[in-house]
Formats: sequence, C-alpha cells, structure tokens
Amino acid sequence: MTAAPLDVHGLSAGYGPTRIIEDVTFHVPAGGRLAVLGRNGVGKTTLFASIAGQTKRYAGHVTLGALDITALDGSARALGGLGYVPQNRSIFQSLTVEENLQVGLKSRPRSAIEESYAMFPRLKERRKNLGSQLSGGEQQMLATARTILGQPTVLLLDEPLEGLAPVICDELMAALTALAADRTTTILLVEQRIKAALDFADDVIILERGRIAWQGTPAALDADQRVVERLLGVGH
Amino acid sequence: MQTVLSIAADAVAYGMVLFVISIGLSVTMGLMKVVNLAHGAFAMMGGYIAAFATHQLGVPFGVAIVAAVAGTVLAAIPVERVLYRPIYGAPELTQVLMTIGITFVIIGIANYAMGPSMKTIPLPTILEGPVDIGFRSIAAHKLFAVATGLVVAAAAWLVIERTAFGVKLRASVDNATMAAALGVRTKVVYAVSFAAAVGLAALGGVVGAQLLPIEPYYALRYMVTFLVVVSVGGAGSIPGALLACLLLGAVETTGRYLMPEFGEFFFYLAVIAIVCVFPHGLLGRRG
Amino acid sequence: MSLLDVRQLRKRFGGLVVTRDVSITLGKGDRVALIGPNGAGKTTFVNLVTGHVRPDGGTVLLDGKDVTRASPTARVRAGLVRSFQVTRLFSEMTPEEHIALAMLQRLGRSRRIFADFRSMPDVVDEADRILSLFNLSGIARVPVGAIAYGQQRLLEVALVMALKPKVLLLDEPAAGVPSADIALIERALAQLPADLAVLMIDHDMDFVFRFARKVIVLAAGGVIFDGTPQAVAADARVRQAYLGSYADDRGTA
Amino acid sequence: MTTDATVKARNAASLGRVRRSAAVDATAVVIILAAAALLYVLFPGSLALFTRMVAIMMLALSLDLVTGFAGIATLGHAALFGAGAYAAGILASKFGFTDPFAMLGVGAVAGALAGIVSSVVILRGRGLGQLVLSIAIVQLAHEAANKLSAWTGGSDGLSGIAPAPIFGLYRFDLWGRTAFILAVALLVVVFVLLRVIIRSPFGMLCRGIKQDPVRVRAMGAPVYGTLVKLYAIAGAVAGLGGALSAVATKVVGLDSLSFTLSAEALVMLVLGGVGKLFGALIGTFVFIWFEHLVAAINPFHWLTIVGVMLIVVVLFEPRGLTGAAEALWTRARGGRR
Amino acid sequence: DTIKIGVVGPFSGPAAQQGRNFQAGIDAWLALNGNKIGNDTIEIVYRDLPTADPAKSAALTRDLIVGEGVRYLAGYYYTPDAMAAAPILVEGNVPMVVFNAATSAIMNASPYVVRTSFTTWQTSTPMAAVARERGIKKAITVVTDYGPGVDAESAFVKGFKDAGGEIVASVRMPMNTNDFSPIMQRIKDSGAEAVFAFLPSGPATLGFMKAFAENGLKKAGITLLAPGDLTQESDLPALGDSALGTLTTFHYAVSHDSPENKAFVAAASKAIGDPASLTFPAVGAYDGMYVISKMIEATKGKQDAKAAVEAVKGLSWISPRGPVTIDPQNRHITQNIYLREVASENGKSINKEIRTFEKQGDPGWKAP
Ligand SMILES: Nc1ncnc2c1ncn2[C@@H]1O[C@H](COP(=O)(O)OP(=O)(O)OP(=O)(O)O)[C@@H](O)[C@H]1O
Ligand SMILES: Nc1ncnc2c1ncn2[C@@H]1O[C@H](COP(=O)(O)OP(=O)(O)OP(=O)(O)O)[C@@H](O)[C@H]1O
Ligand SMILES: [Mg+2]
Ligand SMILES: [Mg+2]
Repeated sequence: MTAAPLDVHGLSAGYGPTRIIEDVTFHVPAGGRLAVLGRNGVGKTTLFASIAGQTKRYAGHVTLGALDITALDGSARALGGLGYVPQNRSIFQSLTVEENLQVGLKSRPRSAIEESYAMFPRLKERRKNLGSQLSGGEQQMLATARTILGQPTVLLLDEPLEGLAPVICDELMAALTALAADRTTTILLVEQRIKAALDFADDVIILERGRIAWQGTPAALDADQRVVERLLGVGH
Repeated sequence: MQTVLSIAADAVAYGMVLFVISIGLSVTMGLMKVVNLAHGAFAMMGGYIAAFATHQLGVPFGVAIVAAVAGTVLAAIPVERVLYRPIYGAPELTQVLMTIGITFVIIGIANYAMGPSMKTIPLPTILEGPVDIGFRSIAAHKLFAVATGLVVAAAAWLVIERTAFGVKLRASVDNATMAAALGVRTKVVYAVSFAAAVGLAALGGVVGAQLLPIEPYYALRYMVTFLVVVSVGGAGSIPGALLACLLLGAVETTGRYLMPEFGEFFFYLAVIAIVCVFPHGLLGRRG
Repeated sequence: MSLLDVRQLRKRFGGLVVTRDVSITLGKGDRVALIGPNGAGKTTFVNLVTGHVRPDGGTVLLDGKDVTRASPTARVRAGLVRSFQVTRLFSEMTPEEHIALAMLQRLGRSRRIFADFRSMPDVVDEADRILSLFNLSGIARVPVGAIAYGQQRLLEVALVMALKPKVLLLDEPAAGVPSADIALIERALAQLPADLAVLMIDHDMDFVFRFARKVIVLAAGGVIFDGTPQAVAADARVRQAYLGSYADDRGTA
Repeated sequence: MTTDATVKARNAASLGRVRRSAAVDATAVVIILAAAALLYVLFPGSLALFTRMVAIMMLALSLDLVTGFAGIATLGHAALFGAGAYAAGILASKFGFTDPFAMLGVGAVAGALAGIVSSVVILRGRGLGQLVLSIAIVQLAHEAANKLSAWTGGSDGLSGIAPAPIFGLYRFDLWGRTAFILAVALLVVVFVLLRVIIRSPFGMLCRGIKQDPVRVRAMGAPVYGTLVKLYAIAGAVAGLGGALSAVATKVVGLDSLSFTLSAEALVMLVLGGVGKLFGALIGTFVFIWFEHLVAAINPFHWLTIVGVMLIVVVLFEPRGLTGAAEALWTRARGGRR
Repeated sequence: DTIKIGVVGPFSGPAAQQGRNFQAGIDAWLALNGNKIGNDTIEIVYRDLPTADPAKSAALTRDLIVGEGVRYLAGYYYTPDAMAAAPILVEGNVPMVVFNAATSAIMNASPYVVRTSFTTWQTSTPMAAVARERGIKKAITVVTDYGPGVDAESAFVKGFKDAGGEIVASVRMPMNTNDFSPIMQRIKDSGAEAVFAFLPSGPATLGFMKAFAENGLKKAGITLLAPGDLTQESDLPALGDSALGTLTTFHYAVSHDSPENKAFVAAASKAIGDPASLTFPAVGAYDGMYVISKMIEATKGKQDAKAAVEAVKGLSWISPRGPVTIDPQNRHITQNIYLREVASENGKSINKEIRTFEKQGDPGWKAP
C-alpha cells in the first residue's frame, strides 16, 4: 500500500442548482500534505465532498494516481484508494464502535481493528457502545480511525481536530505526519486551527468563495501577513 | 387444562404462521427502512407460482416452494432496480406511494392473469391431515410452518447480527453516503437484501396459504396484519418480530376462543398496550 | 447568592461512571470554563443539569429552587439554557425563523394560532440584531440545511442568546468555527448582561483562557481541578491528562 | 448601530412579506372558486361526486397538518373523519336535529375530541410504533361502530339522515347543487384558516417539533401539549369533512372509519405533495377524478392504471404533483432558488 | 330510443368475482333476448363500487341519474350501498332492481326498490327445519359478526327454537378471522350435534371449511349446516373434498336441473369466460334484467318509476332457479329454497339439490 498523487483539474461542483466550487485546480504529490484553508462557508467541505463524489459536478476531472475517478461513484472511489472523513463525522448511530470500524475494514481481516484501538485507546474502552452514545470527541476519533483502517492512498480530513482534547490533537497530528512520512498516504487537511494545519502541511491552498485565492508553502504564508488578514481574517 | 393446552398449541401454530409470512417485511421495513406495502403482493406472487406449479405442472410441493421463491425473486430483481432503488432512503411517505402503486399493479395483473377466484396449493400427504401431538391433534401443515419459522428466524438473525454482510447492510441503511465512502457497494448490498426479503415473502405466501388463501386481493387484505406484527416486534429485530407474532397470536387465539365477539378488541388493545410500554416496539433498535 | 447550585451529581451508564459526585456552583456574573479529556463527562454533566438525562443521585438548585426532577422545558423557562455540542437545528427552517421562534417562546407568544411574527416589529428587529451580531444576516432566509457548518455553529449560539437566559451552559460553542469567527462569539458573549452566569465547555484553549475567570477540569467523571486559568496550566495532572504540549507552549510563551 | 430609517425599512419589508403570503392565499382561494365554478358548469351531473371529493379533501388537509407539519406518521386518520360523520348522522337520525350547520358543528366537535383521544395514544409511540398505534385506533373505532349497531346501523350503515334545507331555504336537491356549494364554501374557509395557522408561531413550533423535538424542548417550548392541540385542530377539520359527507350523502357507513380510507387519504396527500396544504387538495382531486375516469372506462382493470400513475409520479416527481408544479414555476422564473 | 340502465357493483376489489357474475347474468340475458324491447334499445352503464361505501354509492347513483340520464338502476352488492341509493329514487323518478344486497330492511327504504336476489333470513330459515327433522336437538350457531351474519343467526335460532331445538351457544366471529381453530375448539366444547355457520362468500370460507375438517369435527360426527353462501360454486374447487357432505339451503344452484337453467348456464358461462366462476349473483342479475324488461314494456319507454314498479308487483315467471313471484306487498322475490348437499359429480364438486321448500317469502321483512 503506497501513497498516490491526487490531481484535481478545473473542478466545478455544488448542490443541485447552486454552484459552490468554481474551477478549482491543484496537484498533491504522492505522500504530500496539503492544508486547505479559508473562512466560514467558502466551500472547503464542498471541495472535499466533490472529490469524494458526493456532490453534483459541473466540470473538471479528478485523478487518483493513474485512475481517473471523475465518473466513479462514491464506493468505487473508496475502493480505488480514496479515504474521506467528513466534517459531520457521519458515525453509524445504530452500530457499535466495533461494528463502525468493521465497516471501514474494506477487505482487511477483523484483527486489523486493533490498529485503531492502538491509535485511540479510548475507543477500545467504548467498543460495545452504540455510535449514538459516544461523546463528541469519541465520535471524531472513531470517524478518523474508521477511514484510516481502510488504508487509503489519498486521505481527506475535514476538521479532524474538532472537539478533540489538546493531548489527543498532538497524538493525532503525530500519527498523521507518520502516515505521510513513510509515504503510505497522501493527506489533504481542512482545519480551523491554522497553527496546527501549518505545522503539519508542506503546501497550502486558501479558498475564497469557492475559488483558489492563494497557493503556496506555510513559510510563504507566514511571510505574507496581508494574505492571512485578508483571506483568513486573523493574525497569528 | 386440556383446553388451555390445545389453545396454546393453536396460538403457537398461528403465531408462527404469521411470523413466516411477515419476516420478509421485517427485513425490508425494519432493516432496509423501506415501508414496503407491496410485501403481501410478493407473498401472493409466490403463492400463485406454487399453485400454478402444483396444479398445472403437477410438480411436488417441495419443488413448488423452491419454484415460488426463485420465481418471485427473479420477478422482483427488475422491480428492485427500476422501482425500489429510487425510494431507498426517501421519506416514508414517498415509499408508501410507490409500494402501494406496485401493489395495485400486481393485484391488477393477478386479477387479469389468474382470475378473481381463490387458488389452493395441494399439500403432500405427509402434511395433509392432522398429527397427534399427545394431548390433541393438530394440522400437519401448521407444524411445518412452525419448523420453517424457527429455521428462517435463526438463519436471518445470524446473517444480520453476526456476519460482515449484516454489518454492511445496517451501515448502508444508517447512512448510505458514508457507507459508500468507506467502500461498501451499497447498491449491491441493497439488491441482495431485497432479493432475500422477497424470497422470504414468497416462502411465507406458500407456507401460509393454508390459512391465508391466495387470491388477487390477498396483497391488500392482510396488509394491516403484516404491518402490525412487524411494527410491534420492533423495526429490524428478527427476534422481536418472532416474539410479537407469538404474543399477538396467543392474544388473538385466546380472544377468539373465550369471547370471539370481542376478539378484535382484545387484539388491538394488546397492540396498544405493548407499544405504549415499548414505544419502539418490543425489541426495536433506537437511534 | 448562587444562581446555579449543583450538589453531588451522580450518573452511570451501565458499568461506566460518567459523573461521580460533581458539585459546581455558579453565581451572578461568573464566567466558568469546564474542560477535560474526551469522554470525561462534560456533555453528560450539562445533560444532567438541564434535565435531558436523569441523574442517579444529587440535586440541582436553580435560584435556590430544587429543579432536579423538573422537565427540560420547565428549567429553560426558569432561565437555565444550554447549547448543543452536536448542532441541533431545524434543517428546513431559516436562521431568522429559528431566532424568532426562540423569542416568541421567551415572550410567551409561541402558542398563538392567529398571528405572524413578521408582523411583530419587536421580534423582527431583535432577530435581525442578533443575526447581524453573528454575521448571519446574509443567510437569514436560507434554510439551515443549506448553510455551512461553521455558520450553523454560530446560529446554535445565537439561538441560546435569543432566549435571554439567567444561566447559560455552552457546550463547545467554538468547535468547527474558524478562528476568525470565534471573535464573533466572544463579541456576543461580551454583550451579554453582566449578572448572567456562563459555564462554557471547549477544547480551544486560547479561547477558553481568554474567556474564563475560573476553570474546572473534569476527568473520568470527577472534578480534578478547580481554580484560576493561570494555575491550571501549571497543574501537573491536568498537563498530562489533558493539556499536553499546549501547556508547554504556554509555559515557554 | 441600526438607525430608525433602517428599522422602518426592515419592518416595512417584513410586513411586505406578510402581505405577500396573504396575497398567495387570496390567489389560492380565487383558483379554488374558479375551479369549482368551472366544474359546476362543465359537469352539472357529477356534483355529488365533487362534494364527496371535498369531504375527503378535508380529511387530507387534516392529515397534512398532522403528518406534513408535525411529522406524525398515521394510517388511522379516518377515525377522526368517521367520528365526525357518525356524530352528525346520529344527531340527525336519532335525535332529529337536522339543521345542516348543527350537524357540521357537532361533527367538528366530535372530530376534535376524537383527535385529542387518538393523539394521547398515538404520541406514546415512536416511528413505526406510532404507525401501528394509529392503525389500532382506527380498527378499534371501526369494530366499536360495528358493535354499536343500535346507534350506528352497524355494517348496514346509518341511514335515515334527512338534513333540513340550509337556512330553511335551500334544500339538498337531486343534482347536489346545494351540497356542492356548501362544500366549496366550507373548503375555502377551512383552507384559509389552516394557511394562517401554519404561518403562526404555533405552526412554526409544530414544524420545529417535526425536525427536532429535543431542540424544541431546549427552547423551553412544550412538545406534547403542542401536538395534542394540533391534533385537536386536525380532528375538527377531519370531523367537519365527515359531517359534510353525512349531510351530502344522507348515509354513513363503516368505511368512513376504516383503515382503507385512512390509507387512501394518505396516498392522495402524498400524491399531491406533503406539507403544503395545496398538495392535499390537488392530490385528492387528481386521485379521485382519475379513479373515476378510468373506472368508468374500464370498471374491471382500472386499479392497474391507477397503480401505474402512482408509480410514475414517484419516479418523476417524488415531491408529488405540487412539487412538479413548483419545479415548473421556478424554471419559468429562470432557475433561481 | 335508447334506454340506459345503470348497474352499480363490485367489478374490482375483493368481491370482483361477484361483480363479474352480475355482468355475466346481464350478458346472458341480452344474449338470449337481445337488447331491443319494443322499439327501444337498452344500453348498460357500469359503475364500479369495489367495497361497501355508501358515500361513493350515493355519488355514483346521482351521477348515473342526472349525469348519465339512466332510467333504471340495478346491481348493488352490499346493503349499505343500496341503502344509500334508495333515498334518491323517488326524486329521480327511477326504479332500482337489487341484484344481490340481502337485508330485509332495504325494501322499506324506498317504494321504488324491487329485489330479485334473496335475503339471508329467507335462505337461512328452512335450515332450522332440516336440522330438527334430522333429529338434531342441540345446535350452535357460528356467524361472521356483521349485519347478514346476525340475520342468519336470528333466522336459524328462531326457526330452530320454534321447532323445539336447543341453541347451546351463539358465536360471532370478527370480520377478519384467519385462523378458525379456536372457533372449532369452541364448537367441540359446546357439545352441540350440529353447527349452523354463516360466512360471507370468499377466502374466509376456505379457512373455515379446512379448519372444520382438520380439527376433527367432521370425524366427531358434528353436522355442518349453512346457507349457500358458504359453498358458492366458484369456491367449491378451492374447498375441494373438505366440503363434501356439507348441507346448505339456498335459492339457486348452478346445477339446478331445468331447461331454463340449462339455457341460462350455457349463456352465462360463455359470458363469464371461466364457467367454474359462475355463481349465484349471476341469476339475480339475469332475473333482474327480466324484471326491468317488463318495466320497460309496461311504461312503453316512458320514464315513470311508479308505473314501472306497479307493473311488476305480483309478476310471476319461471326463473333458472325455479318458479318465482315478485311479492306485491314488499317487492321482494318469493322463490323456492333448496336443501343441497355438496357432492362430487364426475370429478367436480356441485351443490346437489336434495329437497325443495316451495314459495318461500322473506320471513325477515317487517312492514314499516
Ligand atoms: N447514552 C449513553 N450510554 C452509554 N454511554 C454513554 C452515553 N452517553 C455518553 N456515554 C459515555 O459517557 C462518556 C461521557 O460522555 P460525554 O459526552 O459527557 O463526554 P464529554 O466530556 O462531553 O466528551 P467530549 O469532550 O468528547 O464531548 C463517554 O465515554 C460516552 O461514551
Ligand atoms: N446541502 C447544501 N445545499 C446547498 N448549499 C449548501 C449545502 N451545504 C453547503 N452549502 C453552501 O455552500 C457553501 C459552502 O459550504 P461549505 O460547507 O463547503 O463551507 P466550508 O468552507 O466547509 O465552511 P465551514 O468552514 O463552516 O465548514 C456555503 O455557503 C453553504 O451555504
Ligand atoms: Mg466545512
Ligand atoms: Mg461533549
């Protein structure tokens, strides 16, 4: 299982009649770490959802490694190596923690579930709980673990730190960095905690009203406070 | 005492027949969250196939059952693709509209093709006539229904609760988009489950035909009964459905014996009582 | 005297003790932060206090009155209001309708059958004021199902503001809200009447420390720390149970 | 920060929105009346049929309140309709109060009471539980009416209902003109009232409960009480419909509180489109009219055709006929949402 | 000119079978007599009323009278439907010939109602005598709990008691009873020598007969008595051997041996397609058409309901079922009631007539 590059070309997408994403183009090399930033409601989630094949596409292509997944449906993309952790977590409420993980296994043996428990010991303690009975943070852990379990070659994480305690955040970010470092997974990250995001990423794009408004390295972004002010509305 | 026992016997027998006929609905409505009012129509289809096979083709009962299940499933595959797929995860009411429509059409076709008269499915001699169970004699075909019910119940429960497929199915129902995003081929999972449910319906139609004779209006006539037992059992719980059938079977049978003229009251008051205590049905899943 | 007085609250789910003898009091004008590891029992605590979950033991006093057995509705009427960690909104209704409904409820007009809030100037005005406070005026009439998550989070907070509570329990109001917009929440909090008591749960430490004058740390269902923001970062147990590297940054900062 | 000017402007604007919805209602009323007039002229022979249609429209409207706006699934709504029908019928045939308005009034009251009773039961269930409770209610009602044949005429139906002329002037004629006009008048009044109610704070509360009762509680609003109240209103409407059918057809049968009628009403509602009130009207009209037509053309196999129609509707416009209408409308106005 | 006859019946739905028989009877009559009466041509207008639904019945009837302009109404399978139509007749100046609905009270609902079928009282009463003559002292009645069922019960109980018999119990079964075993248990325990049963023709009868056999009541030598609805010809194939030997009293058997009936059955079988599904409503319709033709002759095609009805009061003729008369007093048909036994004749179950009760009126009718 080795990481694959992700190519998004001229992607325009949205919901029913309303277009949200306009002509977005970017490339993430295998094992790359891309942070997608932007204000509230600019279309980050929609971008990820579109890559995962969950929105209406108007134009553009998405290629995962050698595979053009533009025409594929959600499950085919997942089986093609794409992993997506949505912002709203989408835990299976009526399944237990363990069953939730089981769904993420794809064709792997059940024993692999231990990997997730190693990553988040908390989940092991709650393994018999129903999804609906988990705390916010536990749901977040479960959502992330569940997807990683399927060994995606490209991983989309929409605000994985939301609701997680600082210690857990540290551990998760470390784990992700490891995943990317040993080149098993390419990671795209949407994160509100800009600092965490910039520490992690080796490349950044900033969205503004559905379009890419800025692209560059974290260092460059640090250098250019005006961009930060304008596009993220914060100084740090 | 003698009477009590024999009432109990009747109760169990009737309950199990109910169960065999409704278990398929417990899968579609309870697990797949499709309010499948056409369940009876598929059961009826099975019944007709079996009746035709035995009378016109003269095949033995066992073969007829297989033919009924297979035939109904085959007939249901295109229906699933074209008519059910669009309503998975749609609001219940939309599903009601669609499945009622399907029921009407099937009734119409049955009426046209088979005529309005009743069809029977001749039993093999083993299942004909009464069997002595010690304190009384009971119709053999009822014992057969009991057996079938138990086997089917066990099998269904295992598949749903203990296999990867069961987990995938429940996940797909819970949140299809997410299941897909995790690599579950939801379309396939749904198609297979639906086929299974329809097969069960057909089986029930045949096995239950001795109590609920096959005629075009079958599809609507017993709709209420099916809805009630499945809902009382609790959405998606096979043991729940079984329990409900036995309970309600007992209530109805005793009611019919003790004071038949108020039988209906007994039955539905029992239903109300149960649901008031278990708002989600006897063993219903929450969340 | 204390507005909210929680004594020896206890709750267990099956084998798991989620709340062990937690006692917390909130007085007029308090600004308290409740933090702790995931699954420590913070949300459950809020659920118990607001009556969404029945406690196994303990008492909840609001304004000195025992409301331990009172319904959630009754408690809200008495001024005890909470926000939800997992956004709970009416997906088919617009933000404007949300705020209006909350106010109509507060003003005791929600039972009216022959009326229309749009012909009530007071409601319309205040609804608009609150929405603009959170920069939501632009989407005031878009069904909530069609607005971005962060915007929903903001609406969640705006909604509880519209109820003009005496005691306010905020469960991770800033979760999913971009750093930029957290300022909006802080501004809104700042505009709250001074004598109102606020208890806030959140994992964004910068936000927490800017807001709180007192911090309570919950771990495995029990209170392990209760003191000033300055002291908490220093506390060893809190560091390893919860803060991790953050504490170090602050230490070095 | 907001100046008086902007405040004034805003209030003006929101009042404008109030007027706009009032205008919509007015248009709806005009359309209903126009349609009625048209039918009156074109099909003078079928007025009785249309009167029955209106009665069932009331049932569908009532159902839309409960199901469309509060999200309570029920397959037993005919219980309320039947309560109204029998109350009115018994009043006339057993107590000799034959004034139509007395009958309608009693019907509405009976419906409301039935609504309250059934809500108290139905609201105890969740999801499918609710569904089966509603079925149980209607079945019990049906069985009770069958038993009390001394009062209800049992399965032979309650006959001997002879409503007096309206205002002592307009008798119910063979052509059913009087009944039809009365029906349309009632329909318009009820429709407008309901439109107002669903816009009211109470209406918003109901919609809120449908989408998230927990949140509603967290806002300090009563859930149970609100729903019972809603059911009472719905009951009154359904009961009125029942009474109307008793007045117009002079007979009440067990079918008027049957599961079948409940299910049919639901089908008609969904066919028209849930949660819009218009849907209830359109759905009922189309369903019964279509059924009447095909049944007249082929009395033996019309069911199939009706079934096909339902399927087609779901396939091409799951939101029902009003959904289709909306789609056309928005397309006409250039795809803006 | 053309005279329209509006026929309301269950042409779809659970009783579609019976509706088809209406149509078969009408078609048979037209086939044998043509559609011309004098110089008037008759045209049939069908309206479908699948289940008992008085409101719809009233609407359809008005629609037929004022919309279609029919001069005669006919059909009506269920009592409430007929009841709903009756009040309209006088004002509409239209006579109604009931082809089936079997409650005595209908005749009092309007002076313009004539009935060519039967009443449950009429078909059930003679059975009491039969039971006594066969030396049965103790009987139990088991009926479906609705109007006709109650009629059947009352009729039999009255007749049986008058003849000195003892009714050990009267059981009323809910409309939708699927499993009859508990009822059979009840019958066993009652110690009765015979059971008088009434169920509406349809699927339930099958379950009932099977249960009767399976629970060993037949073996226990308990006699099953019933009005003919229980063993209508179209159900006999399904009932199979379990029905053999059942005694029923009824006004018509398809196997009735008379030239009139042979002609009728031949024509009706052709009309209905599948001869096996031919059963009693057909003869009601057939005779109904005869009565209507007489009305048309009498009024020379003019619309005069009063005259039309007067003309057929006391009318007598030989029906496929045997000699019949329209009772001038209550306009109901006076006819022979036959005791029949389900017997197998060259591989096919039939209702074999074994005895005749002549000129039976409607014992259930009370003058208003
Ligand atoms: N209904 C329930 N049944 C069983 N266990 C539950 C239930 N609700 C919550 N729990 C468990 O109780 C523990 C506390 O949950 P709670 O939501 O209070 O945590 P929390 O402090 O809010 O965590 P977070 O910071 O992640 O929101 C969790 O481990 C959760 O799994
Ligand atoms: N289901 C939907 N239907 C229609 N419009 C939608 C839908 N979901 C989101 N939108 C709109 O799309 C825009 C982008 O939403 P999106 O959730 O992608 O933003 P985001 O960048 O993820 O915001 P956040 O940081 O708050 O998560 C928003 O303006 C929102 O109103
Ligand atoms: Mg987002
Ligand atoms: Mg929490």
